[in-house]
Amino acid sequence: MGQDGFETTINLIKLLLIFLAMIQAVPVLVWVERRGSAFIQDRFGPNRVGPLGLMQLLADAVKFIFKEEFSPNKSVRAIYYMAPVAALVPAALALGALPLSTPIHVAPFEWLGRSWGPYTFEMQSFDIPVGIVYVLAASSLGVYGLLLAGWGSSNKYSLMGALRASAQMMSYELSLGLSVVGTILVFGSLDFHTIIKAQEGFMHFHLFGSEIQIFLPNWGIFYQPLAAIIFVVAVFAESNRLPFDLPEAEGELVAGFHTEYGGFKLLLFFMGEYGHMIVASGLFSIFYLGGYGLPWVDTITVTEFFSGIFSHSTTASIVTSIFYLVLFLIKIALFIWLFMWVRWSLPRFKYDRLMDLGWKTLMPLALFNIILTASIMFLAHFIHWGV
Amino acid sequence: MVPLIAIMVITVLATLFGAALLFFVSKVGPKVKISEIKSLSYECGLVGEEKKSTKVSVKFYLVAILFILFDIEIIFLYPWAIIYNDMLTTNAVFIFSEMMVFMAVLLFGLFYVWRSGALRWD
Amino acid sequence: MLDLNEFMHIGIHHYIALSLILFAVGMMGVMIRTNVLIILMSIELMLNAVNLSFVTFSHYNKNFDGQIIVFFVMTIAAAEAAVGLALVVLIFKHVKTLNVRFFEKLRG
Amino acid sequence: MESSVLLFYVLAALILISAVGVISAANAIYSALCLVTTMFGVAGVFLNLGAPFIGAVQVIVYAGAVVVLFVMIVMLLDLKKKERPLQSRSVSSGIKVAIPALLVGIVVAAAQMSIDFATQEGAAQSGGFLVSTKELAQLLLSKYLFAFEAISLLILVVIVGAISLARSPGGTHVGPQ
Repeated sequence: MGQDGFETTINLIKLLLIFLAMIQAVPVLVWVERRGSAFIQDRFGPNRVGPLGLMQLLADAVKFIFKEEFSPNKSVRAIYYMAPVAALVPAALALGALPLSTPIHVAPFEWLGRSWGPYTFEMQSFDIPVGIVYVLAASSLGVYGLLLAGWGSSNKYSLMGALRASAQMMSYELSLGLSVVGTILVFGSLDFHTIIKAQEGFMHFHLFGSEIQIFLPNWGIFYQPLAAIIFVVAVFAESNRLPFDLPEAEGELVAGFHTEYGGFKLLLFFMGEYGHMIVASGLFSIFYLGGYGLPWVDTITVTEFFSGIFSHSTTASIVTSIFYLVLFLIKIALFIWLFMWVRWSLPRFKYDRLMDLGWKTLMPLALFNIILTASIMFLAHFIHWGV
Repeated sequence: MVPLIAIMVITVLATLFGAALLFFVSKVGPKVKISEIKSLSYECGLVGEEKKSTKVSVKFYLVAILFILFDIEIIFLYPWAIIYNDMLTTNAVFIFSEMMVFMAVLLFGLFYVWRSGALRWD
Repeated sequence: MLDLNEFMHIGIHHYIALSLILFAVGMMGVMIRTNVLIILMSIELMLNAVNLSFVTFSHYNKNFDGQIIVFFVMTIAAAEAAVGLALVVLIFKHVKTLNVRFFEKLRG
Repeated sequence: MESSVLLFYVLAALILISAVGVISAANAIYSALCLVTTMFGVAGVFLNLGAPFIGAVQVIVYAGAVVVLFVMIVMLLDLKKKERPLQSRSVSSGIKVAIPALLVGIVVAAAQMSIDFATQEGAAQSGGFLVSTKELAQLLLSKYLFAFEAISLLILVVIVGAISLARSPGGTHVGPQ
């Protein structure tokens, strides 16, 4: 984790901070969702508790803490309590691998009478060489939370809800994996950093041997528009968000797999769901919106700009990293607002319509997108206009 | 070496966070009054009769089986996708045709699943 | 007595010993248990032990062939589990028990 | 006792304890969950041995798909009764333990021979680190091309097999014949 104590402690603190940021994001996102849905349905939403209802977050958290803790008598006690924890772990693991911003380069400095060598801190919990496949593996573990919850509470309806939710998650995971293959084809690497670096500057490609430059930013969405659409639909279904949240639909299955859960256990399920949403929006912005990058400007000019202002190199690199972090959070916030906007404006799918969409439209479409991209690149190379 | 320790630390952190707070909440919350009615499983208020295990739900295992099989085919797409761009310069026809055969077999499998009615969700 | 430093320095023998013990545990599972599901799970354990030794050899010989074969072993294991469990569901529908002893009742 | 040695023993303990848990759990659902922890342990060892792609694939294929099918089957067959995992009929269980012990002896010899054989050309005892996934992909699609295409045919056969099993007369998806 690091050559000496200083770097290891900083890495562990960074790890803890990113995990706590995900946990802390849940009340904020619940508040944004309630205010947003109120805005869409032309009503007020929570505004009693504190200014603009902001203290509502604290009120909810305290309410969840002091709720009565009980479990139905026929439930398998161990599995019943294991399910909420199993719903939280995959989101935390997946969020750890996303690169949040440019790395911070710390110049050697004097402290406590010792000279500490130069360090480079990655702005992510850990840097794994095969980033994409790891994040897909972590998000494929989300099924366990559902299955254990459905089975643990030994209630017919929650078992049915759990089975339907896991079948839906599995079918859409296939098209998610296939749509990601499209972007890997274009960028040619499984590592997040190379993909973000490849999406800098203006959109440029060879056409009939001459270099064409278009005003658009060099983002993945312009190379793979079809894959972007498939990714969005699959990610909506993957985190059980409307219009794909039939397993939890009040009308059909009471509350699906978390019928028997209340109080803090339900909050853990919410944390898992919102964590999954944050990871999904982070992935979308990395694959299709250029990650933490500025649209038309590449990172070198920005770092030079900031190192011009701040004399000390460490502060300059910290400021650039914070600048890019804010940019990345804006992109994630936009996509999370898309999650919520769709939730409060689209009706819910019927179950067979929902599964047919997954198997009979999204998967063939994603396979077609891969074949299309491969043949365009093949033709482009073959007659000398390479992408 | 570094990612493995970090992954283990995050898993332990997440499970500890969930379990510790669950335990803390059960200690802090009001005393649990176990009453026969309350601990019945939730049947929208009616007292549910205990039916034999639901036979209708057995259909879902076929989705899981098809998921495994198509998932393996996606796993084989990743290595090909990584080197496609580089291998285009060396032997383009070779790498392109190789994957088209693989995709044809995969598409035939999907088409068979579609036609055989395994994807009918009643 | 084993001198301590042999345990300190992790070499190829440690990884092969680990995969060996995992294989033995899987084999014991198949031998002792009578529940079909547990037998299938123990077979998965044995296949994982084989994967482990393949990756160890590929790591210590510094070539990628071992890892490629792990790819194919995983596919075979997943296909075997898929068909095996489809059979288990049909057997359970017919015979209502998961005990491996049901083979004794098959005649003809 | 630097971190890599400690890490190896932690992973080895995790794998072996959950593997024993798989074969000795009272209820099938607990052995399925122990199987998941074993898969995570083995994926961790792959990461440790410089094969991150294989580790991630292991988690996707095994932990994310195969064991989910096991858990689903356990749920569908609604196994609530606890069976005694290790029946203690003296003679037959004695034999059952003796035979694997014998086989393990044979396998130990085989393992020792394979290590000597594999490390003949002086593979460095100290582990060499190999990660580059591109090289792995190049090898997969050039030297092992035949196996690559054969695997897709195998998967097609298994798909057809699984579906015809489900649609056979006693199956769950019997269509309107």
